[in-house]
Amino acid sequence: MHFGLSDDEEALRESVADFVLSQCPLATTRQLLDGPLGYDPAVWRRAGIEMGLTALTVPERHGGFGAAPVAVGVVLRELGRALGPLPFLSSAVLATTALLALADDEHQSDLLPSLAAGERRATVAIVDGHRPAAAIATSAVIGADAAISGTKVSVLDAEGAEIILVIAESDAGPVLYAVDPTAAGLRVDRENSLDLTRRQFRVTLDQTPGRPLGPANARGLARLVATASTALAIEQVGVAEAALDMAVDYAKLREQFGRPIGSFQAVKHLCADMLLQTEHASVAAFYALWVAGAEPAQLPVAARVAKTTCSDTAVAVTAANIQIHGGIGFTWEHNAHLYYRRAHGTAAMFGSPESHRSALYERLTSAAPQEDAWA
Amino acid sequence: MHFGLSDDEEALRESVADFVLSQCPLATTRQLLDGPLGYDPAVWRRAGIEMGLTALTVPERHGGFGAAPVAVGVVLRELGRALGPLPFLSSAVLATTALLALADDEHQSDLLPSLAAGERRATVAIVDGHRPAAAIATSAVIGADAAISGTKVSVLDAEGAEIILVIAESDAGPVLYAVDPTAAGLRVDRENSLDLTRRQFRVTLDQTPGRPLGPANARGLARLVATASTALAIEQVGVAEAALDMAVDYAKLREQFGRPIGSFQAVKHLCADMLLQTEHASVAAFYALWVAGAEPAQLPVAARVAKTTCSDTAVAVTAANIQIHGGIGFTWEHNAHLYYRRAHGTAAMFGSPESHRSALYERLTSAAPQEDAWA
Amino acid sequence: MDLAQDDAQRAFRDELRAFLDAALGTEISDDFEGQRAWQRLLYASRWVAPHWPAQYGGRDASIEQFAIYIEELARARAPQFANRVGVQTAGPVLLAHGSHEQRERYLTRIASADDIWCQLYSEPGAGSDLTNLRTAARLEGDTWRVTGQKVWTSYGAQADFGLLLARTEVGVAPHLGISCFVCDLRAPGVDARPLRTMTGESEFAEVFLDDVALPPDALIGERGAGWEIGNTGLASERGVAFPLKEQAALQIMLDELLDRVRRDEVVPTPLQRDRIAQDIVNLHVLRLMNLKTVSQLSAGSELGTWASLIKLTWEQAAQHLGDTLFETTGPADPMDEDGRATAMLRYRMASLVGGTTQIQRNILSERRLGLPREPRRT
Amino acid sequence: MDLAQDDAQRAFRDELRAFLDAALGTEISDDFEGQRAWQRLLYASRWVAPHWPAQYGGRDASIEQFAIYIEELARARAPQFANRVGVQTAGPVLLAHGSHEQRERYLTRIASADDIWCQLYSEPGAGSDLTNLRTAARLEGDTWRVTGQKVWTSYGAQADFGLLLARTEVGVAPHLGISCFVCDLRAPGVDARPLRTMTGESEFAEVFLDDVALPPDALIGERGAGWEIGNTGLASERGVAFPLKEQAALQIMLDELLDRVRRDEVVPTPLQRDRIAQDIVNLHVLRLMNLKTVSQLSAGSELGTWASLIKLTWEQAAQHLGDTLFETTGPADPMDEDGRATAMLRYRMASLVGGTTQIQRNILSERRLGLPREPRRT
Repeated sequence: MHFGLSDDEEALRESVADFVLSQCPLATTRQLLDGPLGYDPAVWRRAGIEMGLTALTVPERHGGFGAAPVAVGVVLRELGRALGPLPFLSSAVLATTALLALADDEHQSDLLPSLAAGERRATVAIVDGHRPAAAIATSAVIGADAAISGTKVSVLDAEGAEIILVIAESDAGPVLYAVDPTAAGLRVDRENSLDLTRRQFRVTLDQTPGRPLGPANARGLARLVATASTALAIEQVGVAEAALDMAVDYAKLREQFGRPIGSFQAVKHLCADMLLQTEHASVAAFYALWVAGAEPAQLPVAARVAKTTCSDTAVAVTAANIQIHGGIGFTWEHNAHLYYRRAHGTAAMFGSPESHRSALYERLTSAAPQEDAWA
Repeated sequence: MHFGLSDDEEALRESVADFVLSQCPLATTRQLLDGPLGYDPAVWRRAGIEMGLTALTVPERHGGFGAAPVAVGVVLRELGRALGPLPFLSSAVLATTALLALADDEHQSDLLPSLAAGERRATVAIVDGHRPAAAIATSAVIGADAAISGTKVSVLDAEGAEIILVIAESDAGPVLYAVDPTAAGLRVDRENSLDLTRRQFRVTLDQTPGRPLGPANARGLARLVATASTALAIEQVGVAEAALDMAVDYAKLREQFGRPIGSFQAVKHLCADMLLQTEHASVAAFYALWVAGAEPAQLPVAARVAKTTCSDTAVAVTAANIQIHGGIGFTWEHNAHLYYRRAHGTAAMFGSPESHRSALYERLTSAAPQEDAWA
Repeated sequence: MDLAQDDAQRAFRDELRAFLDAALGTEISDDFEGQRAWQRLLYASRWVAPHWPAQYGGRDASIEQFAIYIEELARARAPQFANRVGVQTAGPVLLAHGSHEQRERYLTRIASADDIWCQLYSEPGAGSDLTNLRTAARLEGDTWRVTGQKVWTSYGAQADFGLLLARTEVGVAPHLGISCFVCDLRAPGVDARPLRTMTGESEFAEVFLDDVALPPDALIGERGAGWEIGNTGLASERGVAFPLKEQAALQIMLDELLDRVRRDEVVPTPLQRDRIAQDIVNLHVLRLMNLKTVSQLSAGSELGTWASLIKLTWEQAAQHLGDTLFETTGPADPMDEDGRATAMLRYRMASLVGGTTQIQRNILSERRLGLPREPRRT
Repeated sequence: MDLAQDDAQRAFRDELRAFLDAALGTEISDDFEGQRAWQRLLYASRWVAPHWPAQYGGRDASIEQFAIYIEELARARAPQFANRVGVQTAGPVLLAHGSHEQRERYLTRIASADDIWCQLYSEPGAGSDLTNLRTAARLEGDTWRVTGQKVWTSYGAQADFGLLLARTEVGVAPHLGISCFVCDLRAPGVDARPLRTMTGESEFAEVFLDDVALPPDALIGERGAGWEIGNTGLASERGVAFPLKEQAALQIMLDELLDRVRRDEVVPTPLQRDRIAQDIVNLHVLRLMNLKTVSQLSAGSELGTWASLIKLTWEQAAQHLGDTLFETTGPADPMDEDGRATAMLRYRMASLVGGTTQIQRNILSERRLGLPREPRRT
């Protein structure tokens, strides 16, 4: 029994941390904020070639490494810690999981090897632009080349993606489609989102052709959203850890009233609470990652606990970090707000803390054991 | 414009405080905890004769002083501060208001003078023992001497009361009845309640005769519950103020690690927060009292704001007082828990904080201006 | 307890409302020149600084009337006026401590927006601890030479004058070595650079002072008394004008949200409904706290530590509402996100400006509750 | 990461479950004698202290097995056993620091409940600051004479022996002047009085020591090393056994509430539903934190400051759940009120016992995050 990283996992963590530190430090990320993509495609290519990040999540039978969820989480945590702007979450985690959970075998064999090799990059378009958020309003006329119409929002890294995986409602129920970004009737508009270091897009489809890959059944969707929630949770752990480190370092250095502010109990105890919350986030996220690989039956509860805990933690800890920095932490030039923005951005994705708690409550108070209905 | 006590109100406060300090100190109240009534009827008589407390709320036309709500609040606050176990709230405030709001003139003229003179003591039985709490499950066969059946809970000071005012559902809608505690089919059982210094009772009626006093219409009930909420709110202010004072006094005296614990920021800042909450409670309660007399149209919102603010404050401040006292605050012999128990007890009466907030939300987001439906 | 309004207050409010109805009928641009034009319009009817003496363009208004004034301007959604720092901070300092010449020279031009003022207090190393000021003014002959760096200066880029705190004395207790000056921002050596905050807006400046020369009559009041002098206007601005204005501004934001709920444009979750109700409660309480401020001042009391209670009441209410606004409209409305997110981001600052949460709690526990100070450093 | 259970753990759990199923089939009274009878039943099958060496009635169990043991006893709703302080606190101290004679004389009788032990550490003036101990032991010839007052002593009224911390040295740093003793509670001069807590229960005692004579072999370990010795068992009890037991106890309380909701006996409001969900989350996290404790000990690490994280995790979860239980059933169920209210009241103590919230935050910020200590008093 070992609750923590194995030697292999720790080695992976160190190499990813080194890569991120040298290849996408925050100073560089800031320069990319006004660029076309928000990240450097050359760095993403190197992440694939040197680090194998594009292949990490793809099973060996499709040319990848088939890494366990914990290893994937190790990467996400380091990216979160550095706010590394790579499309790892969107392509290697979300799109890859969508294909594994929903696409038929032939389409998996067709698409996954190119993702693993880093030849193509994908993203997923799930959330519809109209309420209620749970319903799929995007519709498709079924057929070999379906015509899809609708609006998807909060699509990560859509600009420059080679494949957009779209979930749309057809006569036969929801279906996963592969859409070419250059296809007729498709528009990609950048959203004015809170999170500056990860771009979100609105994808509008108007009679856009798409290739059906498989039925988006409830079980597959649940797997996709549980995986996404867990991935975001461990990323939030990295975000919170970075904010805690920043706050503690500053509290040791900054002097007011003739002593370091970190010697005042008000600051010390705030830091202690940030630490406590961060530890809670860490155990919740790592547990969810572990059960995702080892005891999938536990995942629905573990993923929801992880997402609500890590979201609350990330928002609270990044806000406290601003407070401890005082005025300087409120400036544009300081990185504190980038972490706060990321925390809020991820808290709202794939279910708010309240919605996850509500689902936990329903699950644990319903008379009969139920399939978890992922919102 | 003066937001605070006038000279007259301050003089009243001082005389009530002196009376309570000398006539019902907490050491004496503790001795009464196992007594038959929980309070000393002789002190209550003196409170009527010397202080005029029994007559305070009764209009002059019925032999009372017709004091303004702020003056009544001044008394309640001092009683809350000392946990003075007098039936002022139950008889002089709740029962008197019930008669003024719901009883026909002739019954007011019949009953109120004896309450004012302290010849008789009354209480009100409102809350039914079965859910939903809002519905009146106690029923009555209508007539000059109705037969009332049902169970009322959380009835204050019922033991020893000479009149129990019962709200029961009749064919003609809800009606206020005067019931004699010695009447047939009536039982009074003490509840095992959290609050030790104010007793609550379960009143069971089985075909019990009662005298109908008037229709318990929505407007009159709203006035009764708004008055009750405001009364509890200002009492909670006194409770919170006392707990704050205890905490600050102890923090100045108690030494750990070679210095008063009140010199540690963790304790100082907790006390500062207690102070802030107590001030909020104070302005909210006094404003509700003032509008009750001067601008009754503002009362529905002001009373709910006061009750939710003061309940949250009283619970938080009395809990923090225990924390600051450490181990000693957790003992039976220390008074800290008596305040904490009172705070919780009053928070639950006449609507929880959540229920008041919910009603505020409904009121302020409904399309049309509405009568406030008091739960 | 008596919260009733008297006839003088009602008349004051009626006159102001009539003025605002007429004045706000025409479009006013939202930039600095629009703010200046708006101030001139107010000035023409003596509505810039009603609490000032009539001789400098005011109305000798009572504190109750001043509260009505702030409330009505905010309710009418009147724009900021260009010289609010001059009116709210420099004005009171000059009225209380300025020489006759200084009052005559500056006050009317402050009210009329002919001169724009800013405040040069905060420094990078002196945030919570203002006694740690490093900006120094050295007397050379009869000229003060000032060098240092100031931050968080509103209107720093537009101002003609700054109310400056600088260290002039050595060998005394830190807060006794500070003097207060009028600093001409057009003087050589002054460099104001925009300071961008985390919301993306540049509402502040950093002001660099490099050997700036000030004449002898730039000094306000006594040498070494700057700490007290500089705080003259601050207490009133922070404790009265600002929270009154914010009370109205927050109420407008909340009312807009309630309107959107009523129109079903926002469908809050159960938890969000309770949050919104708490916002209703918070703003009600903030209003009452402000009312008690006015009552105390009206009775001739100093605000003292009451201002710390006001500050904490405001920051809690503002941050809670900012978060509510962000949460209730959520990411499903991305095109609308910027506006909502900005309020949430902006109010992160509420617990930092005007004395942090921690500083206010220190003040309350030590000066209001009488708890012991922390032991000094050994 | 590897949280899988191995075969040895599964076998251990299966054997224990079988034992508990059989042993708990018969009624066990809830009083002290019932607790003693229950302990003897456990002892007979070597289930009192499985982590102890076999020679003293244990099973040399691993830390993972010990965790399973605590969890299973709680899940089976097994009663407390009478000598839990002896097993959990005195045992580890004697195993680590006792002489051969002390171990032989006391350990087996602790396990068998022939001797009942209590812990004599806390004093009225030494709550958070145990170095402030006043109880003094003075050597007269070869007899220690002890005078002082101890509080918060569980089983103080029933105990035969107490593990005592008393000051024996003067002129040294406060924590170096303390020694650890076996105190015979039947000795003249010992007076244990029940201490009633705010819940109304008398689960503790105050123990007055008036010139109590202790023989030379009452001293455990070296003179002046009592501070370290006394903490031997404490860390394990507070950091491991207690939170594991509480995790299971809280889970049982939560599961009962969820059952009542399922049966519509409790109909929570929207806010209460979210509270309950947070309780679900909190207990899940407490379980994982405990799991990480076991993992660290299993790898041979000391717990150190991790114990403070565990303490805070537990107290937050316990107080939150206690409040939930009180709120969700509410005053409309008065006959049921006492039980619910008791949990809420009892867990007020969670933030006070075993190091207050404030003490834990100090430990974490200074020893885990490396923030500076506060300046010493001048």
